[in-house]
Amino acid sequence: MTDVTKSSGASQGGSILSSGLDDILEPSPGSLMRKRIFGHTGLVIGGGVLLIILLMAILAPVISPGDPYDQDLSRKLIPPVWHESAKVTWDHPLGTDLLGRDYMTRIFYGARISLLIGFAAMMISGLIGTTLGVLAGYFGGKVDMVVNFIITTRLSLPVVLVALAVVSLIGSSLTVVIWVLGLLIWDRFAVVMRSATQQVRGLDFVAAAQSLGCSTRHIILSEIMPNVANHLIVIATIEMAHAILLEAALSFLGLGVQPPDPSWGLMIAEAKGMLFFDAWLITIPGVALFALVLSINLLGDGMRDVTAPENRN
Amino acid sequence: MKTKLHRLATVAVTAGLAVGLTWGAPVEAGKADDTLNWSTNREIAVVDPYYNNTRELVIMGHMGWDGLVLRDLDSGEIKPLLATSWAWAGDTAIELELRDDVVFHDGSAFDADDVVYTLNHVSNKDNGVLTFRNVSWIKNAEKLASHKVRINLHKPFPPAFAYLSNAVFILPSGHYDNAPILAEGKPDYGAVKPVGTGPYKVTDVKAGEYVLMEKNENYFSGSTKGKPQIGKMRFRTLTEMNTQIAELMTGGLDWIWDVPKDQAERMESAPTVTIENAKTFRVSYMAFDVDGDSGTDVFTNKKVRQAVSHAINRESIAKNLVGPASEVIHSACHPDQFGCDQNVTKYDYDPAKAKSLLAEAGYPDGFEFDIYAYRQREFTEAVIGDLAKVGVKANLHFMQYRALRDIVRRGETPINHMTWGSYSIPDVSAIVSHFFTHGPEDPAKDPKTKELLDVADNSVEPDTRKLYYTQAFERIASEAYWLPMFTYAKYYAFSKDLNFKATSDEIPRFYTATWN
Amino acid sequence: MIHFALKRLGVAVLVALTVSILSFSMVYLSGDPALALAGEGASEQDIENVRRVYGFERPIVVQYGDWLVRALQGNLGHSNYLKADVASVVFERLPTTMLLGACALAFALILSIPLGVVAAIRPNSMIDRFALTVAMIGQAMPSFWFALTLMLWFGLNWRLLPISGTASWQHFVMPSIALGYYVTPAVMRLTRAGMLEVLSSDYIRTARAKGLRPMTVLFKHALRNAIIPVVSLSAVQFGFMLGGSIVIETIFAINGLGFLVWESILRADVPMMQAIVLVLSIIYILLTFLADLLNGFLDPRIRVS
Amino acid sequence: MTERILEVENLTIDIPVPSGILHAVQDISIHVDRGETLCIVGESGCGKSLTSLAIMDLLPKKAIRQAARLELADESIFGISERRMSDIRGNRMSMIFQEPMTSLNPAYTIGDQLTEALRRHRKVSRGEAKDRAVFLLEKVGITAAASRLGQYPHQLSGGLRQRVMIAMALMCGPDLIIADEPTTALDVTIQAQILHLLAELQREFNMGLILITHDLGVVARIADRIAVMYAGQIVETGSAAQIFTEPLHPYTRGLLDCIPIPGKTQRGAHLGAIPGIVPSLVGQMPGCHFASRCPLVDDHCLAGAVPLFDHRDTNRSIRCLRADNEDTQKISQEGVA
Repeated sequence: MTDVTKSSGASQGGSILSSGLDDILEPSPGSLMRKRIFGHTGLVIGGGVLLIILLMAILAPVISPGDPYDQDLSRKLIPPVWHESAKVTWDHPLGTDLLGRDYMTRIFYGARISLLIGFAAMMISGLIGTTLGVLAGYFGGKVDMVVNFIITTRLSLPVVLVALAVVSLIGSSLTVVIWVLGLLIWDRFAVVMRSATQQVRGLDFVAAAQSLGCSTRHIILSEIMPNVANHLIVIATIEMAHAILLEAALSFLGLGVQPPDPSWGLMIAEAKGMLFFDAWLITIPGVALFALVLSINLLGDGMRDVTAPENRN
Repeated sequence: MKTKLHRLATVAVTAGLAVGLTWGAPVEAGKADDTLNWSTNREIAVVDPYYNNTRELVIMGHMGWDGLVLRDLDSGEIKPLLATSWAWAGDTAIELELRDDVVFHDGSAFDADDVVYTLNHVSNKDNGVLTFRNVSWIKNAEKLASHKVRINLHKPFPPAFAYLSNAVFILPSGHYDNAPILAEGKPDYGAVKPVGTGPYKVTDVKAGEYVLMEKNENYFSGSTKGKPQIGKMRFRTLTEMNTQIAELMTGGLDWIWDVPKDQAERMESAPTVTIENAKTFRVSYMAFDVDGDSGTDVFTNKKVRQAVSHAINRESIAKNLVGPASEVIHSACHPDQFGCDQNVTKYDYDPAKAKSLLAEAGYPDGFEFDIYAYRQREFTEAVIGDLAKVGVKANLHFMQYRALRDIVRRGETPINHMTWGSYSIPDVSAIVSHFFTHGPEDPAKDPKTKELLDVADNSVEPDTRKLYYTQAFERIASEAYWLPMFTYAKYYAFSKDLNFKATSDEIPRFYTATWN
Repeated sequence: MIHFALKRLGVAVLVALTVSILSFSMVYLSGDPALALAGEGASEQDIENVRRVYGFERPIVVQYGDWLVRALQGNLGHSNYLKADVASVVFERLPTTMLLGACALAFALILSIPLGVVAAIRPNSMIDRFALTVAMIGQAMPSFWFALTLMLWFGLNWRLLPISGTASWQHFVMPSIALGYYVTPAVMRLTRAGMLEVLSSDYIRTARAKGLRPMTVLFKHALRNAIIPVVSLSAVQFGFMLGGSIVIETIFAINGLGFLVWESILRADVPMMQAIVLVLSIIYILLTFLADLLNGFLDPRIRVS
Repeated sequence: MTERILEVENLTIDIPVPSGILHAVQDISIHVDRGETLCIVGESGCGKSLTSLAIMDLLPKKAIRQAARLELADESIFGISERRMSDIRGNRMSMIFQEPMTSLNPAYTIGDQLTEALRRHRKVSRGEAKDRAVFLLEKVGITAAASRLGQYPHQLSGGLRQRVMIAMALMCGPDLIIADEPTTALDVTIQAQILHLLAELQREFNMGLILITHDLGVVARIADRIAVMYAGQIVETGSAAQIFTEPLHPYTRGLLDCIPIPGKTQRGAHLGAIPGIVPSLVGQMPGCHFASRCPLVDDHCLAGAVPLFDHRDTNRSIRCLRADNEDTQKISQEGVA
């Protein structure tokens, strides 16, 4: 439907189409939203997969066949059940890793850590970026200049390089990785929130609130934030996926989460040496990570389409 | 506008083609062009055995240079190389007769001046030699005749010949005199073009990328090293093991090492590759924070240290993770080193005993602590797994060596799981005396141990040394200051075309390699 | 325009200074560079020796000031590890990384711009969905996994391409794909969005009303305008790729800046790290500056005002 | 006998939307003779712009266009290939759009955009095309025409840009020009100049002109004939004199009441407005489209589709069942509101 209105552009035909459609498509906002959500394939798939991974993470202690740290070197590198090998056993449906730990259990527990990293790093960066962006967008002038300078400086720093250097210097742990990533990837939040706030700030209801003498704090929290929230959600998904991928890259270079905690990135890193020999060892966490990032991205894209169809593409 | 863009595009395409063409075709490798391609994960920028303290330079050192003597790996005997004969002149001086038929790669003849120049340069602290610990025992060298020298020592140093054969290479006289001067006014010795007498000469170096060596056709006959066989040796840096393996399998490389056990085992079935597992001088150990500097005092309790020692299945790690050539050790030394006696207090794998020791020590439910490591994460992970089974939770801090060593030196690690290669020196002083004579890395600073080691270190009498070292080892083992874990075994993987024999001291002798 | 350019240049210089301070202080987080330089297993006297010879005992501020003054004179210091002038090493490695980045960007643009254009011409068609899938996969795949998989198939199993090094142009194929693929989604999405917007614009209708051939409309009138933001994005992405080539250069043993920086981090080669962070940041700053100028060249609204 | 430039018979435009089919334009027939000005009048969204786009074959892809006849100078231009159609567009008929600010490509110079159509359709040299462009720019009243060729659209004001658009439409000397609200986006003072210019040029080059507008004031000045559109249909058509002196359809009357006519409307007098909203055009709509807003509506109006009746006056048609009866006349005198 957006395409019809779009391609006829600003012509008379366009307005008649949209006015006609609005009558039909907006019986109630709720049902409209439901219809949009469930009519969006990407959103449904993304949400579904993410939900499965979330459940895996939450229910890990219940559904896991074993203990993620329980090693037994005598049963190491058992292939998953679909492989033809004498070692295959249903005790370890996805096989065992280099230290003989149950791979399925580690995948389940790994979901927790990968999600935690993505979420926590995204929250930190979101907080920093949104604060900077909203302040810059709302106050403009000198504040905007300073924030812009900070953003430019941040953008000119190569992320992977700085993350590696800092982690290698401080020593890596889950907390360090989360903080380093969180402190590095706020730029998109700041940039988007800044322009979104600038737009909203110019709107009538903000001016109205200002003329009524509402406090700046109130205006930002109650008038601006709700109106830029849809952008925030989309950026949040992008950055969460970004953080998860960055952690995987750090792990690959040996500077990510510390074992024996099983993050998926770390599992790939630990298995990378076996790529040419036991590819499944890297494929299983690789596919899991891929599915996680893909589902988060699909969800984010879907949310953008559904909440703000005019901003599509 | 259109034409401008068009012109830009044309220029871009032409430039691209030019780059593509001048780049040339890939180099063919291996037996076909008589080049041995070998690779490690380390970048080599300085090709000088004194201003680069990597193992790669020890390997290249033996190829490009010669020492005064050469240690026979099988018998442990010291054999002649640049020196024909030698004798101790008292406890602190060695006199050596030199060969008179040797020439350097640059054509100059080798004589006593070269030895004197080299030894006096490297033993001078101000010259900033990076491998100073290998030469710090040398006081100076004097020329006695055109082919006779005397080396003066600071104090008696029994393993002198072990160092002379492995770490002291002879350079031509005046070698460093024309070193370029850096901006800050210091000479840059590492930048001098490498010249030696060795079986191979360095012909091309691209810092961090490759080192090319060619057979020295004029290598002196009668060298203990023998005549070099293979025409060229090309070293390349490939940091990724996967990349190394892929290159080896496709013929881009002829020789790699440090292949992890699982990959090595899988490669054994490949038709073009030979796999060999060989001993090394590197040992794995865990050092306990005996004096409680790290802030946790659990390991000040001997029973806890013993419990941990019993809880770890070293046999299983050695067998399942390291390789068949790896063996469990009980003393703080490598079994192949002089003076290493493994007949000390042993801690067998016994989780039940570990638990009861923990209960006796007052930790029936275990405890939690931080473990630090830097090498082969999976080995440390296995340790953590074993400890978890007796209720002890270890949190891993895996870091870069330099960062960890800093922390270890400050005594901040409750347990550090590290390794020591003894610089391939076949003498226990290279390990036990380094760690237990109250240096910064001494976990216990036990006066009694130091006393025993001091006697052993300063004697030139082999039996006396053995006796005191053994006592020191027993002291370390019974007090459980260290848990010596296992010796490292290295997997070598090389082309079936290559006739190569791995050695036990982690120094591949490429100059003896031939094509099949 | 000149005023604008000068102002931007001023900001750029300030940013570069801030970056230099950040990188300098960051490097000293780690304690003692002398320890690292002396190497694995060095004795106390070795370390002391190194510290004295290389002047690590001076206060940090003095070292920074000293370094900055010399950096402004084009002297980025001396690498204690590589035994070479940092500037010459960096500028020796830079072309390799630049070449890799350029190839990767070329790959990304060649893949993503046509896909984006076609997707915009036929929104919601099969090809649009295909492009979207390509973008989605590109965003979700860890680059090192992709790189190793490429190596497994093209290098090891099919033996079509050389595995590592930079000896010939074939050596650049896999790394460029691995590095460039990650950039593809962003460029493709932006091209698609730009084309969709431009294609629905009034001047495209004007162009069609003039009876221009569809190809003329598409390439002369539409793409020309849609490509303007893509140019800026490409410059920015090129900068990111230079900094992000660490993983790819490590895997394919490409002796460029990314590989150098990774090695330098591992061995705490202080001057090298400082120089590379600085050089990469300045390149990024220059690239964005260049992108602005290019934008001006492409968009007369900026150029002629 | 005058020469028939454009003949459109039973033009219909349907657009599929998620909730059904949108009947945007229904059964429209119009014609234009050489030298004649046809004004299509109607409020926003009545389908008049779509009609003009349909004639140019520039409709959005999804729109389905049907017609019994669509002829340009006795040659059918319906159902011909895009290739042949593009030979006609900008050549034998050209179009002027309502947004001069956005209808020019910001990336190219005026000169480039003026000459490209001519060079596309005629074998002329760069120099000849440039000469023609300068000639036409002077014709449309742009001073220093030659130097304007190197300028970019953003350097010109809205009025100038619309003059450029007109010059661009004239480049190939077309038989027909369709001007879609060419003055809406401009300042009031400039609107008059542009319209004057259009009318003048049409006379000078003896072309057919379709002027689409919602501004009856404009129509009054330059139209020869008028077609009034409402909700996708033509509700009334006739000569300008007929429509203005005797509007028959209640909608036309409503429109006329909405505008002040110089000399007719007295200062301070109440201007009319048509109550109600335009109906949705999705799906079938039985009965008269204007029924929901019409003061004269009765049961017959809602019973079935209302055809376009030929009026007793020549060349005049009306789509109303009640226009000719007494009530209509009465309302006409009293005004709708």
